[in-house]
Amino acid sequence: MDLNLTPSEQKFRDDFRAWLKPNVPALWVGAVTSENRDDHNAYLRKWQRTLFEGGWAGISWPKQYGGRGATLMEQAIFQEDLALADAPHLIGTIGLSLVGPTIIALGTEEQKRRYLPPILAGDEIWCQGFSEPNAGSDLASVGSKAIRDGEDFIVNGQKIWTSFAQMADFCLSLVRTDFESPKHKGITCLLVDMRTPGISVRPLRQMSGDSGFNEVFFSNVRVPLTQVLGQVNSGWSTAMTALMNERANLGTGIQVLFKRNLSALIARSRTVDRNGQPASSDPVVRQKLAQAYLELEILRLNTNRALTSLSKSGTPGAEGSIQKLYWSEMNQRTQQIAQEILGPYGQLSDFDNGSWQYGYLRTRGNTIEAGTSEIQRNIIAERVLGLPKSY
Amino acid sequence: MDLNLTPSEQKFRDDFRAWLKPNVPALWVGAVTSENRDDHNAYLRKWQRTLFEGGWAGISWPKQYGGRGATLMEQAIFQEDLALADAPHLIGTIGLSLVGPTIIALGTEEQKRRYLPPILAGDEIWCQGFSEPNAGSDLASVGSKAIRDGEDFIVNGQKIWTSFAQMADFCLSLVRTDFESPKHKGITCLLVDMRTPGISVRPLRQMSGDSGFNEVFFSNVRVPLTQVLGQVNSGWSTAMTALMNERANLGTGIQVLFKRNLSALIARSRTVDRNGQPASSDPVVRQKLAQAYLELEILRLNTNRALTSLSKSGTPGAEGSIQKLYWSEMNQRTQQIAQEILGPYGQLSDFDNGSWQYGYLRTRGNTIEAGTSEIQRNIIAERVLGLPKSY
Amino acid sequence: MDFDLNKMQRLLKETARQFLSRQCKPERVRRLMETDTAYDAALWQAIADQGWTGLIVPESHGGLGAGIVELAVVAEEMGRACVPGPFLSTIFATALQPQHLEKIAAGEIKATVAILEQTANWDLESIRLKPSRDGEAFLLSGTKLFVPDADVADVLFCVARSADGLVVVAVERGAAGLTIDPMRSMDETRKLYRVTFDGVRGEALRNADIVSAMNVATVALCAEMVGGMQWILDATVEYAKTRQQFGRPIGSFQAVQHQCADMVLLTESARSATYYAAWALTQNAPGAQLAVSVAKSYCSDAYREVANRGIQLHGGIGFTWEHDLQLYYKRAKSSETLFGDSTFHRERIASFVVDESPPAAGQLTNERAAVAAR
Amino acid sequence: MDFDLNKMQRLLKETARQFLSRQCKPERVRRLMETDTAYDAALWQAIADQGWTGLIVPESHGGLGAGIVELAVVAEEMGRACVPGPFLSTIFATALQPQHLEKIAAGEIKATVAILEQTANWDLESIRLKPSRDGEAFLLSGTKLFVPDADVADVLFCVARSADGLVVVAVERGAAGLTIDPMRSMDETRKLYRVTFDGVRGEALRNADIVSAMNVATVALCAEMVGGMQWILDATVEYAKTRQQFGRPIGSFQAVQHQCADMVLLTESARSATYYAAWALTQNAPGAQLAVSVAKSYCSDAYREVANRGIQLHGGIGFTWEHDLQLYYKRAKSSETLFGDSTFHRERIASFVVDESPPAAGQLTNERAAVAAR
Repeated sequence: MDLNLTPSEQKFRDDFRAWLKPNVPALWVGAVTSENRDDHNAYLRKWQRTLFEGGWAGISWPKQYGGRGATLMEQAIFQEDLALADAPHLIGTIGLSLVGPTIIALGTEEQKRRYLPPILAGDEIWCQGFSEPNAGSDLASVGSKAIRDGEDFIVNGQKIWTSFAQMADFCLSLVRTDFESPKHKGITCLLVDMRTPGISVRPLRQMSGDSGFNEVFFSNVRVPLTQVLGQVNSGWSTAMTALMNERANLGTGIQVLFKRNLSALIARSRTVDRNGQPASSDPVVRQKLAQAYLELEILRLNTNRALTSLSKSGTPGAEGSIQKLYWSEMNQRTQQIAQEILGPYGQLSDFDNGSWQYGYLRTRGNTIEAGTSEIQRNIIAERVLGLPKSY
Repeated sequence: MDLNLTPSEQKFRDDFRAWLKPNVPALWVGAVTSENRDDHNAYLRKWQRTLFEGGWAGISWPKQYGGRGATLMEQAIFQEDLALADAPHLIGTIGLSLVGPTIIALGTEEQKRRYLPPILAGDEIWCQGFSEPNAGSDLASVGSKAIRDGEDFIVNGQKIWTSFAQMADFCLSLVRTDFESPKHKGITCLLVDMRTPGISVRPLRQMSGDSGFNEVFFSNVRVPLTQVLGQVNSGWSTAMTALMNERANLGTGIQVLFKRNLSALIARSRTVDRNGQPASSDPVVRQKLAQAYLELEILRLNTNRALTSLSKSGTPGAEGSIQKLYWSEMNQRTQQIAQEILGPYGQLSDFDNGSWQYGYLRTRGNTIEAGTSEIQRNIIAERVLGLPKSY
Repeated sequence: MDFDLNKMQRLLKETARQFLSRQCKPERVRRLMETDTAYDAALWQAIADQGWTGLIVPESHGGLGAGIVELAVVAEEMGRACVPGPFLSTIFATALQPQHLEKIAAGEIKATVAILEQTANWDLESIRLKPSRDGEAFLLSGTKLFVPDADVADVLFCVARSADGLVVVAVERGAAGLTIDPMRSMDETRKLYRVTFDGVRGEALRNADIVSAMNVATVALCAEMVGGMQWILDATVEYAKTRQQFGRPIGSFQAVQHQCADMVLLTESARSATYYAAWALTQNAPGAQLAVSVAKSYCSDAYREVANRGIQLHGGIGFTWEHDLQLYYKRAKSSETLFGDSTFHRERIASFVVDESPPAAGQLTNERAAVAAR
Repeated sequence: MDFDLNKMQRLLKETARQFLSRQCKPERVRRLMETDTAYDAALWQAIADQGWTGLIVPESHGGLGAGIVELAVVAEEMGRACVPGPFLSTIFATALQPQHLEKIAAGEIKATVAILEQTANWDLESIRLKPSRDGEAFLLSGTKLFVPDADVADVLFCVARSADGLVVVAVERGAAGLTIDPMRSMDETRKLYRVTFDGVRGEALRNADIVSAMNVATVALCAEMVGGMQWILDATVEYAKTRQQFGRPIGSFQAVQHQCADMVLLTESARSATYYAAWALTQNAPGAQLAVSVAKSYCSDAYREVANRGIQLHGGIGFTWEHDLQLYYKRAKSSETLFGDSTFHRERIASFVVDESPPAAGQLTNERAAVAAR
């Protein structure tokens, strides 16, 4: 047990920090509106291009595909330092962390040549078309249909909760190609060009007011057979490979945001009144802040243990589910603690830039998106503990 | 809505209180040991005889069977006043509240004549032989076998969690009489004389140290066919009738104990130190005590609503499950609060007569006995909300 | 003992539900949310025509003269429909028994009450705004925050601290020196305002009992919360019965069932606490203030928990703007803090049940025990 | 960064588990529980033979000179086996670096530390017992409560408040004026005593760092708690796989599965917090005290919750005297309060992370952030 960085990890961090310092662009200030959306996209694409040119795109990818072959620990350092440096978010994250590794694992040589470089360069943005209105927790119920027509599939159906769909160039889509077999066995994974006629995107407004997700509609969308990733009717295993890669992301970046959020809350507790004293001196408030602090600290420690374990085993297990369950529920508790401390101020749109209000609302989705808490608990029970399947 | 007692309810209470005052025996002081167990039994039987002679036994039973035909509200008043008066517990409670009403509903004339009067008089004590080691939450899995032999059944098997078995004269037992039919359809309910050869009783010590429950073993126990309550192979419906009667008991008596317990805790919080002050002035402790208070107060209110609803509908629904779930989990929270406030003192065997230690341990069983919290939630989901069956 | 609505109350409830299902559909709620004031004159008139603006106003003043239980019945249905606008504020105002009772009862004027200041503390002891005398009248200078419906109120009752103690000063809409600015908040069905007084002239209410009035308003709010919980529970159970995943309705999964069962417990317990508090206020029972704090404390936590589970069980769709759950989710939060959150009311409960000297606690036990079997 | 046991530590863990599975089976635990002292000379000798009595004693004093992480490894296995007797007390004593180190390391003498007084407050500031000087020695008069293992300790280290501050006074077994009475408590595997001093003579330890020693003991206790949680989790999962109801293993019910999943989270989180604290103590890291409070606060709540769920999922059988769950259930409770419960340690955490002035909090953020990716 040695919780210090190794010399090579330390060097990775030093190199990245040194590179970040002159290269991180100024923070985008203000809301993204319909007027400036294109500017914002350009800003994000430029940032990804900058990372690419600095050699910091797709760092987990093997060197032969233009990556850096970074270890898991280095990936964690990378994510964390991005967050510490207030870097813009990665517009190409789905391509970099989900689509790219899956193409590397399962794609044809032609697919690799065609798609990997623009993902790295930030020239092509990807979105992930897995969930459907009737295939949420039960992903294998995918119902979007792809019917063979000569050398093409004709795709009809609907996807939902598709982040980045408004700006994406391509979509990694699950569609049903066999309607007779058991439901896991009739799914195919397609690389779909979002500019194909018949595709429309509708932003989904969340209760927090913003539109992070979209619906994507396919109406007689023609997709060449060459765009199958993996084998026809083996899309379920392609999807599992993709999700495995996603799950290996243990949320090291997001923890920086949690930390910032908690520090801001603690600072606020010194200015908010509680019975004529700063809330920070109220024993009941102090208990709550301390609980939020210790839970976040333990998230950090759990993450470090999971990184160690994943680094040694090499294959992602249920660590991702444990992490996801922990941080999503922790974050909801912390946001509720913030509301309790701030009282009606916490609900205001113009108090601290509305960040408490937004945080409280947005966080509610944490235990639903990317696998509900119920699904995560099932996974832990079945895969970690070996309990019999529940349904 | 009128939360005052009606004149007739008030009269019932006044009459009972007036009767109680000169008739409640002095509290049994000290532990019940193997030496004085017989004395204690005699003390309890005498109390039940006193109630009978005063006309206060089986008050819910119809008058034609020697009862008082009391309304639900009057039964609640009865239970509560017993507790308020520090009356001994009712050794015949299973006979009075579970067996008697079931015999009245389903028994033969002869069974009624034979068994009802001694239940009322406290001359014969009953226990309930439903649960088995492999039939807990899944009661229909009863496996004790009764094989027909002439005019008798020969019973073999084991019961568990049988309160009062050490002192009982009879046992209302579920046994399997048909081994081919679906499991609900092969059960028979028998009135078993506990003095029949082949019955042995073993006390089950709980982690709290006392032995409230027993195991009962049947080894070639001969039970005449005349002892079937209801029909052969209809024991499941007999059991449901019995449990329905038990569930109609909404726990009005136990609430008096909760109230006493909380008052004692509040009094204790004034003498226990917390950072140089009485714990009762510590804001964190105050939050916990207030939460315990409000939860108990709401239990009282929920009970009153359930009593009203049961009185009007006449048929017990899921009210009992809602009540049971609420009070059992509430009681565990409150006992934990007590431990937090009392610190290591709360764990001592000779602090407040060990009542906090005992309460903490004993309460842990509340969410298991008489239907686990999981079973209660299933019942609420399925019977109150009409959700589809989960298994 | 009869802890159930009587026939008249059940009829009132049924009428209210039908009326609101016609008059205040979710589309109307959404339309009003997006306005500056969430006020709709036609809806208000319809509510006034039902007599609800004068629900607890004595008949002698043109009201229905109903009790607090009846108020809870109507408020529960208002909360179930998530009705926007100044109903709760107006009820609070009528509970102050101001000179304006007839006009409020008739729906001619709307009113609100300003309490909170910078500290956002619902303890009336924390009020600092100090009026100065101007003959029979008072002059107010200072700021009140988080005042609901201030921009649509024709009269605003400002609670201030005079040399003689708390005083409720009535300020007319448009009075000189009065500035009203919106404070945009999470729950857009209940608009809040910053009210600035710069030498505003107003008259003190005679014999206004602000504590009692706030108790009435708090119970009405609790009843609204119970109605909101019931809406979420009903919607969630309905969804759990119809939504299919893994080839079966999600309501057949224990993980869903058990959360629904907890929602039942929370909703029914909140209802018990609320109606008991309403009854205790009507009866002027000695423990009424305690009952109000029990109800608000429990409802504050329960509505939030029910709303959390409602969204969780709906999955992604429950988290969208287009699903009506969001209205209730935000209402749960605004209601949680209004008139004091659970922590605030627990401390108040402690002041009743922990601080009493032992003999008094003994009395309490007996009093409570006496109530326990009613 | 490597947040995992190294080979030597894994070997130590394996050895400890095998040793205890032979030497301290549940039957032995139960036999010891029923004795007055829960002490077994043979078991103690076997433990001493393993070198564990000198685990953290420097090699120069005859110990193994191991670090706190190794201590946590052994303590976790001790907790998993619910070992009765004075191990934790003795470890605490060795952390005080008394003159008796060699003999303790050799297992020749057992020791304990007396801290709590009437207030049962683990804050050392609350210690009031005031020794008087008698030449080089001290005379003690007063009472210490809840002292573990006092009746088997050959030497008792009494923490007292002299004019110069806290002082640790070593009192030999059988010293004149020393009275030791049992305080029978819930967890009979860890016996507690009232120790009365009536002019008892003792010598002060030189340079005893009571704060550091208590940190070490607290981390060892946390590790024991982690071991107990793991035992309960394993037993419960095993039971859930085999126990059949409704024709299927109960572990196939979501209601059971989800509680087991929560037990995993609680146990693993407790383990992370504990081993980090152990490592931080070994490294003398600046946030070590904070890390100890984080660990103890979390473990106190987590062990109790894991134990609650363990019993719930076992049903009636888990609630019986004959099932070993009861040993862990009671151990969870005694461990919850020992060295301060979660409320106590949360307040201590608050004193670190809430009370810092804003610039310091900024530093904290950076420091923490720096740690975050190790």
